[in-house]
Amino acid sequence: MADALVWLVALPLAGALATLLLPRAATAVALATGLATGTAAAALLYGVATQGPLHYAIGGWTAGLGIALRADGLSALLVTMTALVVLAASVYSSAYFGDGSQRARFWPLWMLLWTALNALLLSGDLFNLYVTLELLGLSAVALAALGTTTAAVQAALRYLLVGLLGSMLFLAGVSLIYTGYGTLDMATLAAVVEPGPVVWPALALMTAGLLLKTALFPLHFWLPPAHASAPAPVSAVLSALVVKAAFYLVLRLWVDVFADAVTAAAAALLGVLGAAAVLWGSWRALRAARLKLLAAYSTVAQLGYLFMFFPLLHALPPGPARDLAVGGLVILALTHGFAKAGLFLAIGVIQQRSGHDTIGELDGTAQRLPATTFAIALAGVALIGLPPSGAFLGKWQLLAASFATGQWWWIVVTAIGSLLAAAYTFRVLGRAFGHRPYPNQPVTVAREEWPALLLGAAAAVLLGLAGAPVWKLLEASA
Amino acid sequence: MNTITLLVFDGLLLISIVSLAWAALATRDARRSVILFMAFGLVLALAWGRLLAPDVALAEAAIGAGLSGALLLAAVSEQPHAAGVVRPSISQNPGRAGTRTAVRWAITLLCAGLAGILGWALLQGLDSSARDTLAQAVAANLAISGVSNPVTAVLLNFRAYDTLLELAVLLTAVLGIFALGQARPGYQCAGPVFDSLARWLAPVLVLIAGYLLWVGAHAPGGAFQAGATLAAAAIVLRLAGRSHIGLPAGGSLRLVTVAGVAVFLLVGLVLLLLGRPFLGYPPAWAGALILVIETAAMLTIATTLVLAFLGGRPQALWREPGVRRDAPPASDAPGAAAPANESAAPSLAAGTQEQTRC
Amino acid sequence: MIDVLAAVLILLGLGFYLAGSIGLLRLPDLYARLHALTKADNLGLGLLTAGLALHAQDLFTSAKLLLIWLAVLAASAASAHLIARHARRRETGT
Amino acid sequence: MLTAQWLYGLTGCVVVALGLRAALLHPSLLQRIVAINVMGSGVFLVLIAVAYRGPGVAPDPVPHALVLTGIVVAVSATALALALVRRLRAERNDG
Repeated sequence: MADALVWLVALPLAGALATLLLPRAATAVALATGLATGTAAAALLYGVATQGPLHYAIGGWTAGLGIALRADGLSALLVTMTALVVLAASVYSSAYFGDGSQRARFWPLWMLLWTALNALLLSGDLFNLYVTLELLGLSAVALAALGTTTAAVQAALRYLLVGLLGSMLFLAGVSLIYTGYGTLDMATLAAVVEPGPVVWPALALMTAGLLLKTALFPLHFWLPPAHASAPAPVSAVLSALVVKAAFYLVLRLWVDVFADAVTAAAAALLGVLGAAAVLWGSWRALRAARLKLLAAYSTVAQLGYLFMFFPLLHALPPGPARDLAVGGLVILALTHGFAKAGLFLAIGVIQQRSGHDTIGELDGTAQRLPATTFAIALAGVALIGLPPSGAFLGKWQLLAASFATGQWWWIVVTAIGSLLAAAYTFRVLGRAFGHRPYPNQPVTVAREEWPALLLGAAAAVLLGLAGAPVWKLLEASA
Repeated sequence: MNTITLLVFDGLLLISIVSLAWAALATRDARRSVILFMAFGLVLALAWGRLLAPDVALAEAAIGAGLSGALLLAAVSEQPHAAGVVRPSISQNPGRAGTRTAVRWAITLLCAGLAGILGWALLQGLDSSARDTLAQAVAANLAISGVSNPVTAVLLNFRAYDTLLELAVLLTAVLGIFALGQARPGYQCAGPVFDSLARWLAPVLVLIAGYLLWVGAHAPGGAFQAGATLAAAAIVLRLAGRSHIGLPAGGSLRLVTVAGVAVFLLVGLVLLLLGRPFLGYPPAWAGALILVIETAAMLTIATTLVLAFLGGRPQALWREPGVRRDAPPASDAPGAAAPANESAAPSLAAGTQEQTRC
Repeated sequence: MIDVLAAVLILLGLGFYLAGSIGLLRLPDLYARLHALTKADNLGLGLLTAGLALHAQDLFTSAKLLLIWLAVLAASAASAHLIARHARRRETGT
Repeated sequence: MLTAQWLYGLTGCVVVALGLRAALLHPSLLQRIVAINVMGSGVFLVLIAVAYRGPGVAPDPVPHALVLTGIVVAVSATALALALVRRLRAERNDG
């Protein structure tokens, strides 16, 4: 079962090479490899559920010398979400890209992005994380630059420069860790590391690099233009998966590897930045003129919720309350992934069919594109955190943990954030249901609307009603 | 006596490194900055030699100073002579000059603080004795790694997965460059002196590349340095105005671009199917497998670095399916990336669209 | 004996390098500076590699050292020519 | 701890700071790319200084391999950044 770890990286990489060698059959090859990788992700999830954390030493060398791939509950769930979101977006892309040469350039980069995501989520070695972060950054920038407008190229260039700065800071932190402990393997580090003059600066540098890449509040300026000007399936994956991979790394470093080097003040700082991101992101989303900008700022806000969990997790002693909070964090991350991907795909349909995505002129969209508007509504439910959605469970645990630790201010921020989220969602839906003088026939684009609908439904209903296995899986692999 | 002279040499070397770095970054003129950066790269290669890292010195000279320098010079030569494309820096650019100097001071202090923290943590870290564990592990396993050069052993055996992903990074960069537009126009035919130099230098560079690849198993060298030298041969030919610089055309160009990652992945997966761990070469076969992978990696690294130097899709060599003139459908719907017509700025020599035979 | 000869050669080479560097700083225009660089430094490098070749353990290393000198000779001659021609063209405006 | 180690290590830290400052402040795009390369070289200087074990002793090969990988990653990132700058300039010229 541990072989699934290798196949999850090797298959998309092989897919990238195959789509590059056979440009005419790129779509078919990409979808086939995607299905294979999806089954590998399912096998991994099953393996972690039954046997607990999986471990694979590449080349057979011991962890310190060689590189180890590891998967516990958290990374298995994120790998599965990545597989589902990328598969849905791949089906969407097969209809979205018009002509052959654009499609031939898209698929290899798309599979390389998937390789980078899986390699990052499964890696157990710090320098290997640097290489995967670079692979993720470069493929994301190359995909974002597929947009034909000047704004897309300018946003992609700024995204690349910020990404390179983030990677360099991360590498500086890794070199300090190697100076102090002589090993790069995260498992051995977790046992050896103790708070001290080497770990704090190293963790601060690595975190600064990762916060740049995950666009937490003060460092989020590059995200809205990059995500708003990229093609729709690329924006979906950028918002739902790429920024979340960087968040996953911060979580892995702070909660798992360097857990006892983390101070309450540092965790509180992340919480405050998260709270600021929630308020600022939601406010800018409310005032956004275009749907894509709204979705991009909503990403900045939703990531803020995830960072608000850090002070709570630091305050909660290990026990059932903490496991519930960790489960809440994971399910909130998963729900945002599905919902944001569905939202961006739906916005792509609107943009392609009506030539623009300005919110002001959305009148009659509900009549013309009923399924797409329904998908946006489902995604909205999940972004707000209304009951049937997974986000409701996540925010509930956030509130419960705030009560348990007595840090009440996170409750206020969550309430305001959810209110603002409701405001910007209903603003869009209200405009979409506005009547036009002469209603035109509804248009359905099956291959583009089904993925958006399924992702929205997964976020709004499936994760809410069938959320229990997430907690069980996290405990099984704790 | 010996340590004093060594200290003086170290001092001079470090002063020149810092001053070159500062000079390269302080000038307003982009051309001067790039040339100073290349000098910085070469002096840094000296520093690697002094710190007994010959492999890294070769790579720094060939790739860090050489190819990065060539890429930057090609980019600078296309730029209108004004001081670079002036854009607000990454941090929001406040309007009035007062706040702008305040921001400059704040960032300078922030960087100085970062240097202080980094240096202080480094000194603390250097005290700890735990640093030799990996070096001893490498020495212990060197015998079964298939090569005797420890750096090549780490790169292509112990941490082969890193090198596989790194070749994927190189491939991603080239695919990104291809998605952005056409290659630059070729250069004008070189005069007799440079043409004869290129005619003589290219074969020698190819020979050196083969030598570096072979020697990498037991002495400093290896696929990266060899690939960079091979790329240097092709770039010299291109600068001499040749239109055919050794790149294959059509399907075989795609094959060579993909060869490095493909062979690496193939070897890894075949071993996996034979029951061994992924990329776990059997000791008896390790040397041969590493040589096969390094040869493919050399070809791929050379091809990708040359394609990166071209700056875009070589129209004649890289054929893509789809409509010849890509008609852009609805607005933001990603019509084909309008092939960027050649920028008006003259390159080194005003290259005509179709290269004259020289 | 060999060491003394090698030391003398290396010192001579350094002398020419010094002359080249001073020439680079002091000489008025581009063409004169090119002379200083290509002539003095190449001769300095030749003497330096000859001195080092005497120190080298085996013939193969000294052969490689001399190869380095020949390569630098060719490269600096060609690049000096290119720089001079480029400067000339910019002056006379052709 | 050898003198060469902390000498070259601290220089690496200074070069990282220089690179970061120019990467954040420099108006010209091209020189910001040069700045990021310089910052990377500074980090590599720290890594190789840590690997140094003294004049006659064989150094630790692992940081050497890491820096080799880092150099190739840096050149590919620089190539993509320069292609983006070139495309941006082409769009601006006829934009």
